[in-house]
Amino acid sequence: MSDIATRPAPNVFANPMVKAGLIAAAIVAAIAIGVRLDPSNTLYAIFVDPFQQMVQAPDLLVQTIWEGLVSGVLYALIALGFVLIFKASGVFNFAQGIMVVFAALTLVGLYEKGVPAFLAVILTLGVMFALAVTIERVVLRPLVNQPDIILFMATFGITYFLIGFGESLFGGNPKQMITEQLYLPKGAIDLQILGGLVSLQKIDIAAAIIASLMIGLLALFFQYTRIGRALRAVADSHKAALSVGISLNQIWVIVWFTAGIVALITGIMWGARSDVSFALEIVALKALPVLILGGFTSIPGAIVGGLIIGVGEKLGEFYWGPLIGGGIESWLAYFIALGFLLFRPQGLFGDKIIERI
Amino acid sequence: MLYREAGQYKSTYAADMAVFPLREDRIGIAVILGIALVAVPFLGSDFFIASVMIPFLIFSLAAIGLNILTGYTGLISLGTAAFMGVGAYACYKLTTFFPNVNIIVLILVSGLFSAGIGVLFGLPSLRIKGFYLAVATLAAQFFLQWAFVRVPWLFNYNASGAIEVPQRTLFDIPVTGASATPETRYFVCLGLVVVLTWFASNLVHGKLGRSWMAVRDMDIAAELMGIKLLNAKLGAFAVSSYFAGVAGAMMIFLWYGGGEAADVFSIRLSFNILFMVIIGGLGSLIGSFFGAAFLSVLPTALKFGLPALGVPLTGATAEHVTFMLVGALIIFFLIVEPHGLARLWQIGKQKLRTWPFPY
Amino acid sequence: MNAEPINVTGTPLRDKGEVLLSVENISLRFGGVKAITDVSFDIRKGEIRAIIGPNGAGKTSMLNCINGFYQPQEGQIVFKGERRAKMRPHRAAAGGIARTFQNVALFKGMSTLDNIMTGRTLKMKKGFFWQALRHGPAMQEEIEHRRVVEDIIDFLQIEHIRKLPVGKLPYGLQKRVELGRALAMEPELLLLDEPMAGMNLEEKEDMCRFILDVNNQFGTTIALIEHDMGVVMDLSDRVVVLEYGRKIADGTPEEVKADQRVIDAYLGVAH
Amino acid sequence: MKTSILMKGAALGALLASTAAIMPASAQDTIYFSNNAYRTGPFSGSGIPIGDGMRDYISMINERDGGVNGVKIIYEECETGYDTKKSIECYEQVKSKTIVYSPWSTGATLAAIPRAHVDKLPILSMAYGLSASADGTNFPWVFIPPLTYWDGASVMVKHMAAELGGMDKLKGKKLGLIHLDAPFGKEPIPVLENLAKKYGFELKLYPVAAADMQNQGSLWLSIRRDRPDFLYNQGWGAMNPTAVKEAIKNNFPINKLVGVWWAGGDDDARAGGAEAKGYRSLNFNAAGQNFPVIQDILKHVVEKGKSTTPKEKVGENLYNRGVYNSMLVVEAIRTAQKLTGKKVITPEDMRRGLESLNVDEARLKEIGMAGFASPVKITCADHSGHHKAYVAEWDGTKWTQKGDWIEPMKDEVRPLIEANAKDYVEKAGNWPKRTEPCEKSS
Repeated sequence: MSDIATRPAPNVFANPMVKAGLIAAAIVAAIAIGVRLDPSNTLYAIFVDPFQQMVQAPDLLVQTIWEGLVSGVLYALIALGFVLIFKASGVFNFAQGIMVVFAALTLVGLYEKGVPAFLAVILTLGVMFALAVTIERVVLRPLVNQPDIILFMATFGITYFLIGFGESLFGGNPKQMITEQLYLPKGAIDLQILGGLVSLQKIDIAAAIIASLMIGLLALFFQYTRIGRALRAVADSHKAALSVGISLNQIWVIVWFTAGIVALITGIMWGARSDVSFALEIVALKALPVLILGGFTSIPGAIVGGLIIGVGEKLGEFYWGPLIGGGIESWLAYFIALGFLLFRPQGLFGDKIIERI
Repeated sequence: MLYREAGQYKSTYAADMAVFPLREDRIGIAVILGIALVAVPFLGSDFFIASVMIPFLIFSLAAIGLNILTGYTGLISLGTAAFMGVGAYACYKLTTFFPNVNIIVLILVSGLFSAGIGVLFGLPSLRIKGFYLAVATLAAQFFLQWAFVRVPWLFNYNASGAIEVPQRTLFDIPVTGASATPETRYFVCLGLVVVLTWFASNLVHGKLGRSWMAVRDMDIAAELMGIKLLNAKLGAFAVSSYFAGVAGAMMIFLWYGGGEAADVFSIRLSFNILFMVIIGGLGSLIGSFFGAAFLSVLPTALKFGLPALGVPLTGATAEHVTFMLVGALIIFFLIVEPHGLARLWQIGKQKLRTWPFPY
Repeated sequence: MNAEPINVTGTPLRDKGEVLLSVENISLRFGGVKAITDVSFDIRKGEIRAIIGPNGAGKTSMLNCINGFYQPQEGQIVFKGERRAKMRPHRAAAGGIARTFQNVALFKGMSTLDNIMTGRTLKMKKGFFWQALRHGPAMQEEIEHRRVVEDIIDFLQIEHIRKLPVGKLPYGLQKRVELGRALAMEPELLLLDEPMAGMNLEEKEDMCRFILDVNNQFGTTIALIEHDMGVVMDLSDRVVVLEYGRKIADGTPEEVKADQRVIDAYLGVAH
Repeated sequence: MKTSILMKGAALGALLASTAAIMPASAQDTIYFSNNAYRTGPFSGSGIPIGDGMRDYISMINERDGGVNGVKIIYEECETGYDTKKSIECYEQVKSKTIVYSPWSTGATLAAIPRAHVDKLPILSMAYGLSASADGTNFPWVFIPPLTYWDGASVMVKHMAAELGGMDKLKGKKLGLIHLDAPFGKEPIPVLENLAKKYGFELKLYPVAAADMQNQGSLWLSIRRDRPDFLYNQGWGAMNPTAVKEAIKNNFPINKLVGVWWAGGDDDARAGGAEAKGYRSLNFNAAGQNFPVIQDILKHVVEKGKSTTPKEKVGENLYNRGVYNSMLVVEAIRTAQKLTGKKVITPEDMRRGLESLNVDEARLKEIGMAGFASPVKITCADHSGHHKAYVAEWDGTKWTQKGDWIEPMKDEVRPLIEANAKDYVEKAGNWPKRTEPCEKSS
């Protein structure tokens, strides 16, 4: 949980070791790079060339950052689902990724079975609500007051169940998202700027707008509704919430349902970008480094973390990836988060925690 | 009345400190070993040995490794598969460099490389804990997986991009390679698992094990007791990764017999081993075996056993059912007994101990 | 007394001359909050030294500074004539400082025996490979220390809970196990943080007796925090009084009891 | 632990023993063929149509002809979910029963190759698996018709040259290879590197990690930066539709993006919508229902309700590829029957049948596959044949043939195959020497 702890005094003995490790890792990376390149050019390739490229082709830089922001928004959406549940029930919901797939699959599956698109959306929301109720009844309620790791593991169980369940209902083959039927825009806006072409996909813009709207709505919901206040109370302390007469069970259903809605929106957006398939589940793991950056309980943290990870990994892959053969995107996000963690263990928006005994 | 401690007095501390202080337990272990050594190879079919027992043993070893880290020391890792991969690739390189050294020695040595890498990726554990650490170990998982594919030196520049397990013999009997019989491979696995489990049991019952558990239960107090967190945590990472590495080498050399290791040691495997540890019981060696049996044998049994029993299940449905069932069972076990199968076992033993006079 | 049975019948040692530990002008802050401000006092060999004060006076923080868990921003601590700059807790432990905690900090998943055995960690020297074998020297070492631990268990009269996991023991017994764990370290200085909190009268009496026995029989120097003034006055040789992170009095129980500032602090006179 | 393990072991032993007993014994008049299906998991998008095609063709043969020369084929699927561990399990389960092992994944093939040479079970890895196994001298038990990934890469280069107007036009051009960052994806690299050197074009690599199959944003930015003239996509699963979508998004001319045959699923192209029109993929089987063989499947199997395949899915590209795969199996059985004079053949016979497989134009016509595929001939030394492929183009609703069948550059590929086979055998140490005699007829 937030058992992440720092001491008021620096961890003097650990720090040099950590630093030694970092330096060792950096040396290993440098050697790996050096082998691939002419050694004399290594430094140039790392420290000069990428920046030259950025200056020479600013349109590509803008495009890269845009791509980063867009995938950042999508990571943030997945992370948002985690944060909502974590805040209110203290459960680290590993199943958020599969909930994204499951929601999107349900939507598309229903549509394929002949349900009109918007009715399918409503039905899918119904399914997500039913899922939230079921999870609360079957998983959370019997496990209340168990250690966090047990609840965490239970979400693994949910993940497995949903994979089997979703596949047996709708089949595991990739499906196309019904973007047109939902009146989501298609095509791109091409901007002739900076001596080149920057192309912004309308669907990506829509994703950004929808994400911001949703976050705004969530903020309003948390701030101004009775349930929202109750949710915040639960986030602060379960006992406190109980003592003022808030039903935990109700709250859990609501947050899991909210996370389900977030999952559906995420699923639609990701699905529109590629396809609806179980492979998305692995992309969802990228939300974890986002959480590290943003902290597990901070909604703004999830957003900012998502954007940092998105832009960071895209820039890294685009400008530095080719130096070591590319494909570094699969792990770069985790290293960004890890590096960050070593210097600010409580995340971007977390408070420093003083350990007491 | 068959199983009790009454009348068994321990006159020395050594006897009291034995891992199995009860005579019945010792007999039980001997019986299990007897079954494993005699009954399984002579009565089991090739399929049973090759596809049930060998995977079970290898997963047990990996689960013991992760249990040392997660169950005993309280550090969650999602990078087990990557550490297993390090072992497999190290073993492959070692067989290339030292073709004349006994393969079993090489398998055991390859764990050391994995231990080294484990310590490197364990360094963040000095600063971060809990889920944050779990995410940090994902960095190891994805980075190492990338490296397995990307560094052709690791797979000897094979055109297939995969480990191609060469034939190696022990006393002129092939142990690895295709002509090694399932029985031979099984005996080697069994030997390694028994010896390493014994080591693990010794470690967790000794000073190091106590330090690990102290760190797990209350790291601050442990530090004030004079336990060096650095040593305890990195030690746990090293030992855990060693076990994982040996299990990984065994997986490729004694079970898969080669293959696309980057695909074998994927994040899915890391999760699976974590499930084994949790289902089996955190902080219990015997639980690691239970967990491995549950999660590696159950799907196979469902897939091949149900049709045999006349339950009409097509391949795809069986697969879906397996997923749902495993998911549901994970939740079921967590609800019924959050401390895993090992605790159920203990409760059962406790009942047996007082049976038939519970009061 | 390394690895030898504890000297149960030893004569009381009360050599109160030598300073074992002195705290010099310690200040500790958490961010902007001052926990301790410019506190100095000393602890002499063989004495029982009490640290008292109202809630939030900085008593526990003081103990945390002494055994290196917190590092004060200012001031220094001299232990056995050695100035300790930037001490790590396990070094303090190695130097002979053991402690118990206000809210029991036992290793809940382990048995009483294993908990107390962890106190012997620093004294066990056999390396990794011997441990992995658990035969020969490692086993002998384990048995040696087991013997010491069994003596402590006898001393504290907790034989019956030897093999039980401590998480399920009643509070009073947990406190006793924790004392046992600290004793297993054979400390020169034992820090006790509210050893009697939450106990009933009988348990308190037992605990008092153990503390006195430890001090008498083993000659262990003890610093303790306690709220029960009766206990403090009975047990301690000297008392230090903290309030809002500052020292307001220091002396024998009688002197402290008569001190006007202490009376004010405890009766809550407005400042 | 004692009772539990014991009981588990006993129960399992009983289970597994009964498995063997209950399984329909390959009686006198049947041949058992088990196929590794992957109708579940992330790759089921291609696994389902392939499995359907394979199953339906065999059913058709059983229904229409009463089997092969009167011997019915029992077709069973072992579900793998495209997982290597499960594939190995399947191998162990079926090795004593099936006449040929059909692994259906690179990992499964690699793991099966050494085993099959000991168990003497032929492997039919149709245009996937280990390219080097096309060397029949070193791999007598593995068959990889009609062509290997290396052949595919050379066909791609030829196609590129044809589009540009001649091999000499390749000079100075840029070919990008988008590939799954796994051994399968990296297969074409050695051949493409050689050809790049030979013809003077530049090869750019764009690896896609398995975890990022649906997350190709930065990769396509690199493509925008490098501006390759052609792209070859050695992709798999969810990676393919994503690549098609990204190509459209990034204004990459879609007809310059050519997928390997596994990137030619109908769903892969459909993902791009109308703008995917023009997307290309290598192919070695025709798509569509306009072939007698497909009509027979419709008539004897699908329309009689003996298949779960929806009618409109019959004739999809990957479905037809499944049909093609089963055709190879059936024709090999037929050949083996002819060679041995036996009706019910053993895996050993099947190996001989595969090794003498010769499906020429005339035979293709007889089995209703004229124009469906190019003739296939396997010999003792050449277990692939390095047969022709063509470039298929997506016309917005279906795959159509674009241009002629292209012969792979066998002279480029073959030496590589032999060198790698030798390397494989040497590294394996004690690899069984081929003892199986070659057929005189082949």
